[in-house]
Amino acid sequence: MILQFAIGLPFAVATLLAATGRWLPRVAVDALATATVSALAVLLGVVLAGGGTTVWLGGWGEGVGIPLVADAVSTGLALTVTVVALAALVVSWRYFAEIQAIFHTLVLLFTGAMCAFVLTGDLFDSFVFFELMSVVAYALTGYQSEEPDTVHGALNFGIVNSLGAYFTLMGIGLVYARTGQLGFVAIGRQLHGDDGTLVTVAFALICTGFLVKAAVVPFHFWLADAHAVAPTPVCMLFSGVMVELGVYAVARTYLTSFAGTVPAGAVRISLIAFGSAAALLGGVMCVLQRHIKRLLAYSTISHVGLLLVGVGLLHEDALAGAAWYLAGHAGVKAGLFVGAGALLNRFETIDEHDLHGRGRSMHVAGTIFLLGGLGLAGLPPSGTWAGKALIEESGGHWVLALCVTASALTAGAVLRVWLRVFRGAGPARPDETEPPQPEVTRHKDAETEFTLSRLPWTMLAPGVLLVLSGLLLGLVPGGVVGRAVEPFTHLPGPPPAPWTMTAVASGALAVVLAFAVAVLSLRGHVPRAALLHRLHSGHVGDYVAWLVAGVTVFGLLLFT
Amino acid sequence: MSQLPYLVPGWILLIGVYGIVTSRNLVHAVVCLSVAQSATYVLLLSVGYQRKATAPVFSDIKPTRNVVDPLVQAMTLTDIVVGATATALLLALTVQVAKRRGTVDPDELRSLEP
Amino acid sequence: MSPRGRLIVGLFGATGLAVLFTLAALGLPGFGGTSHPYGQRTLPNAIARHTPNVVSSINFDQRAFDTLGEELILMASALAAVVILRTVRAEQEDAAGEHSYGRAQVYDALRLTGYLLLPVTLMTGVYIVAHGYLSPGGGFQGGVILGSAIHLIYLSGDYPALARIRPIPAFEAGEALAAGAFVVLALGFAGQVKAMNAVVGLEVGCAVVLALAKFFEQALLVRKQT
Amino acid sequence: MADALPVAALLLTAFMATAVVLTRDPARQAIVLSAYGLALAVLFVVLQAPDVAMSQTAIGTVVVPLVVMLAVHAIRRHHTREPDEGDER
Repeated sequence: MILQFAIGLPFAVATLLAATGRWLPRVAVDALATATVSALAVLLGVVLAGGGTTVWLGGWGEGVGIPLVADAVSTGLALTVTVVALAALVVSWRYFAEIQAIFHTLVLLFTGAMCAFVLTGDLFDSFVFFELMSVVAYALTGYQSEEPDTVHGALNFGIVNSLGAYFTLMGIGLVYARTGQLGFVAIGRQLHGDDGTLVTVAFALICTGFLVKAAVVPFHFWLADAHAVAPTPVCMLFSGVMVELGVYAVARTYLTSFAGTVPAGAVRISLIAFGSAAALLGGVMCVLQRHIKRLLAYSTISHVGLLLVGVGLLHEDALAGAAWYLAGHAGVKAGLFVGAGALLNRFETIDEHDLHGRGRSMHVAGTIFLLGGLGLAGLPPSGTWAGKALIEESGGHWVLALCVTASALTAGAVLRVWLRVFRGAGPARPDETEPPQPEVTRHKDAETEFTLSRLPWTMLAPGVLLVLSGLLLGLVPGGVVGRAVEPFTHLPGPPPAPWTMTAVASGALAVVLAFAVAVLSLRGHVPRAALLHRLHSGHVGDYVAWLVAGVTVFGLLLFT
Repeated sequence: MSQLPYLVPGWILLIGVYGIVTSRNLVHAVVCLSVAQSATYVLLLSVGYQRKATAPVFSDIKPTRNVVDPLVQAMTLTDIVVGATATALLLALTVQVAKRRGTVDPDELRSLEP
Repeated sequence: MSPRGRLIVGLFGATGLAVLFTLAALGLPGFGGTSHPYGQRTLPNAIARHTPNVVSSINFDQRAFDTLGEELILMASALAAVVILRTVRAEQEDAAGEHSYGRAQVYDALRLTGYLLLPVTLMTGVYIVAHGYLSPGGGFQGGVILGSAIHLIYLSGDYPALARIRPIPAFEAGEALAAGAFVVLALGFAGQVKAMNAVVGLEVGCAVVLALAKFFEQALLVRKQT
Repeated sequence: MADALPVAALLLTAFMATAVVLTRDPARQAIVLSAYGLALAVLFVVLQAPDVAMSQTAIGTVVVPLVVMLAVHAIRRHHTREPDEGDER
């Protein structure tokens, strides 16, 4: 019953806030929402400590009912979601002009939807909560609907994600036709040994929606558009956890339902290909940005690409590494968005060049950017470092090269922001001939109601805590992480400890290279990549064309 | 070939995608998205269809097993409501795009990439 | 990308998708076949729980959690419509100054039809909600009818009257409370098909009214002739 | 030829879907969309899904086309005015 209560809690409070928010004082809304998410975190913690459980909703047993599967992976992930949501709620205490408590209602629905999505053991049900998650995400992105870019970004996000979800549903229809089952486990049992073309196509279609959510190249175009315009607390949730859930869903779908059917070799090749493309393109685009939120968005694309590579290796240790990496990245990235939000609040702009040297007095935000940059690079003992160590070890040399490159590029860009904005390094106007600032980087209205004279601690402390937790996550004993992914892998023992010479060396190398990237790009040694900018055109027709092309490539890779 | 009816949802999905890719008006694009979605209804209900069987409602017939699959119908019902709400939400965003940008032609909307 | 480039990428994708889907379709069991294991398993459960409409039994009992997600999607998008289509400050001033909702010129016969159809339609909606467990229909279908019915008044050209009988806060509250009731029913007291139908009818009806209200507001806020 | 009726309804649906997509003017598209909704409802009745057909009739042929129509009206209203400030055009 505890699991039903946990799932129902955020939803029930959300409906209560929606019904009464118009009349409640703001402080009550904040308190209720924060208390609810904290309670959810405690409940999930209790479930996790109790070793997990599976409940069949409504008392219908196996066969017709829907199970909630609270195993170590799903509960751990739900707990991560809840922690980031809690931080986002605290950051938004002094943040917005609230409209009838709708923001808090939507955040609660979003949190609940993500938890339900990871916990459900039923394929159609995961589609339903995927859609709930998406619809709430579009609404949160378009929340400041008086901004032209905001509604445009939200619309692109909405069309591409919805189409992805419909592809997933087509795939579910095909699987249902073949097996007459909807439960992940039941489908897996039914499909075992069935190697028909139908199953492979269905797998590709189901994964399409999840890969769109995971913003893997070439399904990634919506992400930067949405992140650049969404309110900062929402970006924390998007980059910190929502996008990663796409990778989780791919892993769960494959490992519990299709592992006995679709050949592992083909899946390995396709996931690694998509993941590497995202890691590299995201890294390059990240360095090319000057809109800080967009820069962080591309770094998310890059890191989620690495995460997909970790899953795609289909190796026990790499999966444990992916789990480690996901948790570490969630802390670091959500923390970095808190720092970006502080800048946006203070200066009403998020353009790196406009902000040159203006952050000198903002010590806390500066620390967040420095530590966050080191976290993205994978400084030991960060969670990203430990995760990468395991992924590199099971992937071999070229995976190591990929990881170091992607980390160095994304971390370099973040460290460049730190140097330029908070240390005043580099020329004030790196390129005098450049065209005047486009409107897009300047928010006419800042996100907050008014620019606060001093930033309240609630807008910075969550960022510091998140970044620090990301930086220290590598100290968690490997056995815990190994147990966390047990449901997926049936590990014989705990994964190897990340503390090897190679791992420490590659972490150090990534940090050094990141500083090199930062200094070089600060001096203006950035290639003009007009073609890459043009590809990210903001044109929804382009995005959809790339989406179907991506499905075709996925199909081709799966059949080779 | 008794599988040919299943090609219809495939066609509907493709034509919807084609509509979005070539669309010159965001309202048109959103409607095409809802067409693409209707492919899922058609696929699900075709999958559950059974020859010479009746609707799965036992109010005026004797409970038999000779009915079409009720489960795909329940899924489609959910799907229809989900699709309609998504369409309404996206149209609301489109109205705002028109208001703020003065156009709904995707070709005229400036890239968000600075 | 140029329109041409877009079309080439799109056609590549579409061709691939067509091939993939055709290959998959050829592997499906034949159209109209008799093998529906999951569907067959739901039949005895529906009969045992006295819900002759098996589809209702699945939606509100056996797989009520799906419907829970769906109701929340409905609530989320009604809220989203309120947020996204809100009239911002500048527009509000505009509205107060020189905008008004006109009373349209409509033939008396049409107006009368609108008014007369309203009670009939409302009755139909309630009937469909109430008998959802028994016959085709239920909370969704009846709720949509209820929600759209009051817009028949618009057909009769009387937008001010429509705006009066449509107090938005009440519908917002009703919608949200119904969704809340559904959460409690679906997770705590499964199997109350009739109560769930009623709650869903209320929620869907309110959500339809809310969303349509916002769209009407955007479409009909006309500039007064000065 | 037991499937003649379902197949005919399916083909009608495919045809109408194509018509919706190829109608480029959104105001007219709303009307074609409503007709498509009706075609889907007919198909659902043929496929023995009265519950879904009712839902489709109410939502697909009435509510969604109405919302499309209202959106088109709202957009036209803005087209007659200057776009809001802040836009470069």
